Amino acid sequence: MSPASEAVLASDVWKFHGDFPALRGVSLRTERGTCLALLGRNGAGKTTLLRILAGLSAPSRGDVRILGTAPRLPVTRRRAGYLGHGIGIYDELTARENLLHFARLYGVENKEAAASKWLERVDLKRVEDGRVREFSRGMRQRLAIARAFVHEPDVLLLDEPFTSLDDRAIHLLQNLLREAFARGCTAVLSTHQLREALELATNVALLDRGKLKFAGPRTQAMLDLPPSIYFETETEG
Amino acid sequence: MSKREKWVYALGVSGTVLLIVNLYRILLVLGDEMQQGAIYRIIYFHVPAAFIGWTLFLAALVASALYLWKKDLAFDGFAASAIEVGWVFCSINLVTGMIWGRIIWGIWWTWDPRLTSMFICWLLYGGYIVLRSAIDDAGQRATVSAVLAIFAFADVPIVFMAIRWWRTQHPSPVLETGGLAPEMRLPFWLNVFVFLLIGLAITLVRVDQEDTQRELEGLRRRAF
Amino acid sequence: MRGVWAIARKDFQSELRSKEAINASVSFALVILLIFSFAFEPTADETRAIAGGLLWIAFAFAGALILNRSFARELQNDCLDAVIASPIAGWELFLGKALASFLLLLVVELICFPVFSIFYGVNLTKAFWPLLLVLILGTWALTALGVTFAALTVNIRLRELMLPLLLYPALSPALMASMTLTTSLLTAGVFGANDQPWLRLLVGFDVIFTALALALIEFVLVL
Amino acid sequence: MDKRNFLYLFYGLTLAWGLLAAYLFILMQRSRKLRAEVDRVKRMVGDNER
Repeated sequence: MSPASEAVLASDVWKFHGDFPALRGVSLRTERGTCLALLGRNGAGKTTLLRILAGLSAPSRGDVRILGTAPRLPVTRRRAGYLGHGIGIYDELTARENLLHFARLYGVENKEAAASKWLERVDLKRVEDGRVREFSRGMRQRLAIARAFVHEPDVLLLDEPFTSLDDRAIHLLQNLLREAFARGCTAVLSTHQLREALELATNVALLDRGKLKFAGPRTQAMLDLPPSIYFETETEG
Repeated sequence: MSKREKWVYALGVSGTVLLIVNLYRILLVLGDEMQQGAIYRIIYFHVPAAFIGWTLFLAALVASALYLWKKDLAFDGFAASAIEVGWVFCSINLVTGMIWGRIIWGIWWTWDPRLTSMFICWLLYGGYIVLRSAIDDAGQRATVSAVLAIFAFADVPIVFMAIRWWRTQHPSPVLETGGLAPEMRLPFWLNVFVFLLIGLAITLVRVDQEDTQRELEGLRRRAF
Repeated sequence: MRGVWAIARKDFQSELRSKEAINASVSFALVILLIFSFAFEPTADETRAIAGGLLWIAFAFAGALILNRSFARELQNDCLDAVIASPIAGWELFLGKALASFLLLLVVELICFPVFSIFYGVNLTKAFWPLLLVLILGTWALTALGVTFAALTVNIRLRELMLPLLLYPALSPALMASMTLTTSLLTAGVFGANDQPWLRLLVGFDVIFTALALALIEFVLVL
Repeated sequence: MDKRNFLYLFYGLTLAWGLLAAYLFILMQRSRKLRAEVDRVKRMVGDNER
């Protein structure tokens, strides 16, 4: 364990697409065991920031630390879980093979046990040998959640996790996240589904055109009237 | 007028003036070469075109490596410009070579080592230009084409070596021209210099366009 | 190295299950061999003199189908992101993919070899082991360049068209070497006196481009 | 000078410089188009921000 207390630390992160600044000097810090909801309109830079945190993209300027180390280092990536827009599972493989493959990539000690455990958790145990191609939408989404959790990550980076999920999967993901927070896991999630996200979040950050407009703890007022966060912070800015 | 525009004009004008002086010497002062007649004069344009093409490809290699290191899109713009202009000079080299071959060898094209390797390189860098046009995101375009430029240049010496061994059993139609006669040396190297000036001027124009293009892409994204 | 095996194994497994690329590739190679028989008198002695060339043209064209799939396979469901976010290094991903494509290409080639031998009346057993060596070296050259270029072109429009456009000119030295060596093995049964430099060139090509790909692949994956 | 060869020399030089001129022409066109496009988009952005 590194001595740094921040799970996620971004200092003055800039990202350019050509001349266009997708992120403009974003600085963030998230303590361990907290959940940060990343809000903002389309094109505000949420996905770009999450991709940088996940090591899928390098910042043009600035520095990012996950659990005290650079995101692109294998040590860091082993402890981080990422669930992007796509579900990231293979259609030709069975549910079990998918989990085993990712467990192998993450260097999980006991692959079989981990795969079994997570198939159980997302309630896919009885179809574990079915090809993903034959799965329904909801089943695939649950498998994707299991895929992101299979190596028991300490930091979860979730890009719009609730958007394409059905009610059952949303419920499942919320439970899994709560459990994970209980054991000290940190999450950063970008979202449009304000209510689902705000129920979980301990902190909120608002991005607007690549700039951090607001960052702070989630308040009761936000929970009572979720869209209010946009108005409140806009008048502040 | 920006500093770059001044350079473009300076290079372009001095290149053109030198070219006219040199053309006069080449066409009217120098006599015909004994075996080849008037056509030999094409080497004053054919060979320098190849030189400048290669110089620009080499410059593009350096700029591409620098881009991967520094991630500064200015290097990418330069690499793309240099390769495009280098490719045009490469085409000039091929076309003039074909016309010379028609007279001296009696055929437009022969799969001679030099011709073949030049043609392969022309295809290789042509692929680079097509590839760039197929990618929309500036950062991705820059990275992908930088890697391709490095691969392409690494390929060049191997292509040269391989082609030289290829089909060695065929009689070589190359008419060895030997070294340049002393009075031909000056106009020849002067022409290399002229091509260098003109090549640089065009590359700068092209770099300017790359900058504008980048600005445009930035503006477009801002508009949405 | 663990990542290499994981990737290679997954790719090989999913290809054997769907057989999309391998079926297309084998049929394409056979069609090419058929079409060549129109252009040249198949059993004449002169044809034997260009047999190596025919064979490698078929392999190179059919191989592009397999190489195209190697990274395109990761596009569905954005699997590529999930793989890059996992703790394996870029070179592991490249080697894993290359290994899987290499084996698949070898399978295609070993299916085509006997067919070619029958249709064109060429005796392959005369120099089987040297032939296998050339096959392995040439196929690795095709794979190393092909997988790198597949990684370069995976996210762009016209992916299927771009790969051959870039691949064949760059591959030409390796193709020449493979063709020359195969032809001399098919006609003489042994490596000729002039073949040593070609063999060295092929090995050099493999080494140089594998090293370049390993060094540069990380740049291509993390933008 | 050899008449026939001279003709081909003429072709060669015309082609060489013709290619270069054609490329320059394309470059000029591209420059003009780019500039027009930049102006257009700038106006658009200006409207957006007003």
